Amino acid sequence: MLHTVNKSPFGHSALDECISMAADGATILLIEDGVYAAKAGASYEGKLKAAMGNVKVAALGPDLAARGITACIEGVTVVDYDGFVELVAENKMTAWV
Amino acid sequence: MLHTVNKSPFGHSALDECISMAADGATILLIEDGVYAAKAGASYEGKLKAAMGNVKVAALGPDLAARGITACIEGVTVVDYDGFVELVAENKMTAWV
Amino acid sequence: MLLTILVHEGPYNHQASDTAYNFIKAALGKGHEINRIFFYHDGVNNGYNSADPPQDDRNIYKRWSELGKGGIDIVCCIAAAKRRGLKDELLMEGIRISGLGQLADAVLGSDRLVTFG
Amino acid sequence: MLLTILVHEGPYNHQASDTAYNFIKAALGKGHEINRIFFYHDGVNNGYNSADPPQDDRNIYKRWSELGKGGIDIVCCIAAAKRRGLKDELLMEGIRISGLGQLADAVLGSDRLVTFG
Amino acid sequence: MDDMKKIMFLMRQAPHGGIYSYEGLETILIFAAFEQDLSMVFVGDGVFALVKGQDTTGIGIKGYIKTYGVLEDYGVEHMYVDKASMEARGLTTDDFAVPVEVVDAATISALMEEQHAVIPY
Amino acid sequence: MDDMKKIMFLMRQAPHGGIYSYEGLETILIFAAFEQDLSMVFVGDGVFALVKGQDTTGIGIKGYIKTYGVLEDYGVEHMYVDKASMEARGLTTDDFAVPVEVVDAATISALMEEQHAVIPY
Repeated sequence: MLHTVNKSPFGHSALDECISMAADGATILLIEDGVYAAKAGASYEGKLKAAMGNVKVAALGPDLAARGITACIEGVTVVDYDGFVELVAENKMTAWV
Repeated sequence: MLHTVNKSPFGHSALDECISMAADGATILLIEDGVYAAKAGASYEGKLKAAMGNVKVAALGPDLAARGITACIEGVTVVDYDGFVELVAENKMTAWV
Repeated sequence: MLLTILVHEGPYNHQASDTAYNFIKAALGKGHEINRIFFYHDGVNNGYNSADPPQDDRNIYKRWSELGKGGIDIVCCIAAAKRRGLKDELLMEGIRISGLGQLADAVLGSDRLVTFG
Repeated sequence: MLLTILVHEGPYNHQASDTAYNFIKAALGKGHEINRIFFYHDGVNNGYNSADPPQDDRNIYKRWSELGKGGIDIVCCIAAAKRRGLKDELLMEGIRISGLGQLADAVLGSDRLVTFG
Repeated sequence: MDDMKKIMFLMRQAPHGGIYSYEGLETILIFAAFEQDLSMVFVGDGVFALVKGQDTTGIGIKGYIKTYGVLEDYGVEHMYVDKASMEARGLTTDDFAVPVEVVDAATISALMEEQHAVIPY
Repeated sequence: MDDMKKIMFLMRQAPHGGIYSYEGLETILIFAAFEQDLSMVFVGDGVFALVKGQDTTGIGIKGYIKTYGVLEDYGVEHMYVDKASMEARGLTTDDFAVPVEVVDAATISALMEEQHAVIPY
């Protein structure tokens, strides 16, 4: 399963809820304001790293660039819209909008 | 100062941010989905009670009723729209929308 | 007391329009005056005359229109309106489109700004 | 692969419309097919022909219209549209209004539902 | 039926503050006509939608808590509530207007993996 | 001037995901013409609006980070950043595109009490 999260983890509970429901081996793709969760050195880093013990985490590159995020947490894969499409081709999707 | 919060404290950071910025003696009025913070027995109760050491907390009665909230945390004042108007007449207002 | 009301969200989609309306009715009932109601962001969607909400529910557009026809100045922000598709021909009676200066002017000339969003 | 796209938020106000569009362009580029684009909730606001967004920014309405004229079926939910003020006369070319059955039908007949909101 | 598809509605919004939870119900009633295997999962603030005794008279908005009661007749086979979400909000099944199945996150997680589509509201 | 009023813009939204932060800027530029005592306070995700190096080309949206640079010329006297919000997001003043005053919540709280109006975006 591919999960997308488009809300900031500092302002919204969407990513917390997604992480609690994502099966082992699932992929969480951070898009729009969701990419703030991938920012290195912020207070969500511990939670995201803990989640990455069970799930894969990707972040949409154009959304990272738009927000000036240059350093991602280690282990986060950066994808573009083509990569987003590939993830959808490989998985069913749940959007935590 | 009167602060209004209309977002659920379980899903959004608005009330946390409001509490951190509300001056001693200020009033926080919970409206719309914000009234869930006033619900007795939920996980936000400790945080709200701690805040009530410094600020007054009120909740809009019609919004409580609409959400089936029958038991509020002790010390929360329930007001109607007239009470909301009175609070605005007595204070400048900041909305944490 | 002279109040300016600012609404940041669209009707039905968000409760802000309902709360603002209920607040305004109570404020008028207590003898306060509304300097201006200003719709910004998705709030401009409150101005459409083309909506057809369910008959068994409240009609938010008509409620605003009646307040406007009753003499309260109701303004949709022109920049927000243009982006979202609202224009003069689509406006409920009693509501007008104008610039953000109308918000600044109202806020500065009122005792209170009351924001819903 | 056959995709249904569901958009839950209005244009400009929220990035969902932009992300959905960028995703669709990439999907088409990779040879996938779009079964239907369905606008629900505030997503129906993507259908207005009456908007006039700033000249120096992208025109979200035109982008959808071009996809629609190019053969992709784009539907605004009628219940959501009536509540919000969108009607047939206000629709961009290439976009139509219809019922939620069109969403159900599309979801059941597609390999993937991709939701933006 | 062999061609029945599993569709899950993921209900995450509280009622009345926004219309998403109500419009979500409209969708489910329409999907019901297509005779598929439908389930609803209430997660996060979504669990508040089920609370009994909601009286919307004072806010002037039409309530819709009664609609949940007819969903079973419309073929919604399961209404799951996330245990952690329910407990964090100080709720028990006695607080709900309709019977629900309280399950843990791992169960919901497994159910999600079986779906043809998950539609969030 | 005796009749100058204090207006505070409370910036709480991140950029690009929603338009509120951008439309908030439009308001401030208009208020500037009224020659009042204007300040902006960045709280919560609002601090992200100030991050330098934002490149919106890839998402196809017009960026506006440069607008913050002209606000001082428009008479915005103070741009305050909440220290706790900044630190929780792993940011320092070096990350911002414009000079700001980093203050604690108590300072913002006291400033709020002095305002004629607080406008949230």
